[in-house]
Amino acid sequence: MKKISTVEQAIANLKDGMTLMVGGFLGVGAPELLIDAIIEKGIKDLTVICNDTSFPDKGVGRLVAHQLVKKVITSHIGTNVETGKQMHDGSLEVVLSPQGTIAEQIRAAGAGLGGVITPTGVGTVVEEGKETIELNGRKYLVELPLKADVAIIQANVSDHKGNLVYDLSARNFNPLMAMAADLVIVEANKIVESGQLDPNFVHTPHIFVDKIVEGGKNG
Amino acid sequence: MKKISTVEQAIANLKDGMTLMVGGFLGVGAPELLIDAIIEKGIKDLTVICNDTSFPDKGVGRLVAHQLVKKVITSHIGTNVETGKQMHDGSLEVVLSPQGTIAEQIRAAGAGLGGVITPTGVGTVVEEGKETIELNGRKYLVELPLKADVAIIQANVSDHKGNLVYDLSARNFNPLMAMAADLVIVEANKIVESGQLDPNFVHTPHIFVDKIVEGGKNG
Amino acid sequence: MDKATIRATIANRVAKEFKDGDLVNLGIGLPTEVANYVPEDIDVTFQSENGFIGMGPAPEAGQEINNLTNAGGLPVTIFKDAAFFDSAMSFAIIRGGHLDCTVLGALQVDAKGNLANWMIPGKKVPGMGGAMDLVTGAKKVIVAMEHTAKGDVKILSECNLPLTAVGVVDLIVTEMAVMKVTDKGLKLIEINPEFTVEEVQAVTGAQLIVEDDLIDMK
Amino acid sequence: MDKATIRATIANRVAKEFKDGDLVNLGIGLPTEVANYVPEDIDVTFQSENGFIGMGPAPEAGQEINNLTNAGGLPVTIFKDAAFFDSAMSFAIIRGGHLDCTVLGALQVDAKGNLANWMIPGKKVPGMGGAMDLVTGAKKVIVAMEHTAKGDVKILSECNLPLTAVGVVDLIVTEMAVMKVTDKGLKLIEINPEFTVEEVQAVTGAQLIVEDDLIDMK
Repeated sequence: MKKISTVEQAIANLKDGMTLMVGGFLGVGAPELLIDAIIEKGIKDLTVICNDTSFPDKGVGRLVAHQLVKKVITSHIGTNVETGKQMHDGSLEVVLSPQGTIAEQIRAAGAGLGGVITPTGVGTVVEEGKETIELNGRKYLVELPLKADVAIIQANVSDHKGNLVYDLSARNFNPLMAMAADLVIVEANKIVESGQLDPNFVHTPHIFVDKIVEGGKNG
Repeated sequence: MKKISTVEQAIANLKDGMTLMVGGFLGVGAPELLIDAIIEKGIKDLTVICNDTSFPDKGVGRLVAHQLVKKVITSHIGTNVETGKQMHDGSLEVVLSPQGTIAEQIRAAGAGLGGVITPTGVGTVVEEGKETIELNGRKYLVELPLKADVAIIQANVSDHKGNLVYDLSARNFNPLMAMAADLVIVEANKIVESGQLDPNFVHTPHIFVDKIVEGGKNG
Repeated sequence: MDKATIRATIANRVAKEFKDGDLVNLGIGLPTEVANYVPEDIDVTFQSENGFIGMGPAPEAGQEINNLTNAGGLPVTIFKDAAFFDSAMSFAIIRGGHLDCTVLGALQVDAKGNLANWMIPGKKVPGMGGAMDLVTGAKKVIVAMEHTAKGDVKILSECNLPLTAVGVVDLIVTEMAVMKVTDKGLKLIEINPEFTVEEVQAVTGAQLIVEDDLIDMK
Repeated sequence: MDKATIRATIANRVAKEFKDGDLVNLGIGLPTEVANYVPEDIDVTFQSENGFIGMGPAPEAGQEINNLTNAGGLPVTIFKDAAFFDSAMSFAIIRGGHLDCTVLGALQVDAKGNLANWMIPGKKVPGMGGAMDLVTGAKKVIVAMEHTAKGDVKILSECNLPLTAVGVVDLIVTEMAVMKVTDKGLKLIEINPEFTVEEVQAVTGAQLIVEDDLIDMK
């Protein structure tokens, strides 16, 4: 079970049309080397799940700017002019969803839950087309789990087995996405021998991680 | 906002009939000093939420053995002969629920979710009397959040503000219960100055913690 | 009033709502400035929805840390008792009722406590980010904004832009007044002595109920 | 067969189901012994549902650590690449499909893959602990148990004790045989050469479908 690989090997099984989760919050904690590689290889028609579409020159925003994304599920697109442009010309489908709901939807997929019961979005356009449920006299939306074929995430340190530690606010969606994709690829600033991380302070247990590449742009 | 207090001050507002969450897994990670104090004060008719009822002489099991519990919501009672005895003589109501479901129910209360949508328990007695929901062709139970008046939990280290770090398998339900009670009392093996814990490796952020007492029996 | 005075007036007034021990989330823009006015004798913790509590002010130039930004992507500092977590925990805090107060801007707010602050159809669709979660989950929701948008009325009897949430706003603080959302409608509880009640009402699209003991803005 | 041989036979056979890289949860009792038979050329990680992966064998006497026990409360060790987490994460792993295999004992198991292993009404009610979660969430569910309970049949056409879960069991391993749950019923795929098919069938309450190329138990 050797997980450490080159960037090329790590993304070898990515294909056009796949659903891809990309870690990062306005680009902080985004796997830039893996994004470089996807752009270079021109993997397209992607459905992307991410917190926000960042900036045209940073993080997941670069996939949008390179027109590799056909649909994005996200909470915020205001910082990426490309997202808005492609949404208006019809080349990019944008599904906007509350940030906390996306976090719980990803976690739900990772945790084997059938959905998320949340009051967020009730009485707004977010409610449209969704199942609702009333519990203890309060109305809730039933939001379905969000799962991906592949998650590309960024960590500060990975050991050889794939135990991960994140750095400060670069953690954000990365640990959640690690739980919710069939193939999880980590870009780590630093790779250390097994046993170098304190088991009491691992943020993501290695069993979620499939491939590890050594990064460099972040942190 | 001084949170550090004596055991007596910490439990001063506990009253007969309250709902109490108690951390620990077969007694590992249980707040023994706080349990001592509750027994000493004779606070009774408690509804207790816990993973298991431990042993008659350990952790939450001691509250049962002292006949202070009128109802318990838990996943396992097999190691505490007192629980079984009181269940059979009718003095203790026992609600058995799957361990993972209890974990998610507590988390749901802490995270503001209206319930948990889970396949665990479908087709078993756990389903009885519960709402079900069908999503994507699969049947799920809707389990309601579990909230408490008070949570008593155990940590290895707390700083003066209440940031917590747990030790090894003593973590278990403690971080979840910290999120789901109106009053959260922590028994920490060690209390350190603010700034002594690495912000990147805090298990429970201080905002969940109301009272801190210095422990000793555990760890 | 010039822009700077307007912003200072609003931020200063909002900060008076906090109590010792509060956990507060400040939206980007004007709400961020509220942090500068917290009374020194109370301990308020600021949350940043990208994943931490204990947020401090912007760093001095050259002291920025790449992986330490606020939810607007700007460099910040942390206090020594800070704690970092992932987005699920961040929104568990927000949605679980652990946030004592959230302060946000608005495109529109109305007498029923409805809020619209995330899109203008056909014009501007930035997305809701964490706003829907914040206003649904926080114990107290304060809208902090200029009373009008270049003269256009923003405080209405009913919002006509897509809502962020229904009936969630508790308090509206502008440079002219402080208004409380009540069952009966918007109650004017404090007024900036530079304005009269009539002047405030004239730029407000909802009927204001004037508090009997209306006082000057704190 | 004596008890020790029975347990060794079952544990040894179950261990052959694991693949390199698997994450496995072993129930208390007999299933725990499976860890001793994992082939040396594959890397299997054991999860303990009280909150960690990377569980190792019991420590030597005097080397016990108070806060390091398995889900049965017994002292264990960890390997160097272990990781600890809370109960929500532990069951996210179990329920989210991340567990390749779970091995449990049974009071009863039937031809439809139903399992009963958590209570005997009016007699013994220990509770389900994590069992319902484990069998509902794991990719592969193996029941490892003695073929009968002091002669009483445990493998049935339909369980009559309260169920742990419906239709979840994949494989049943006893000291006599290995049986696979299929759409058509229980298929006998391997047999301990010390027994005949007739002998196995005689102590099995469900009709066994005998695999064409029935082989000796591995």
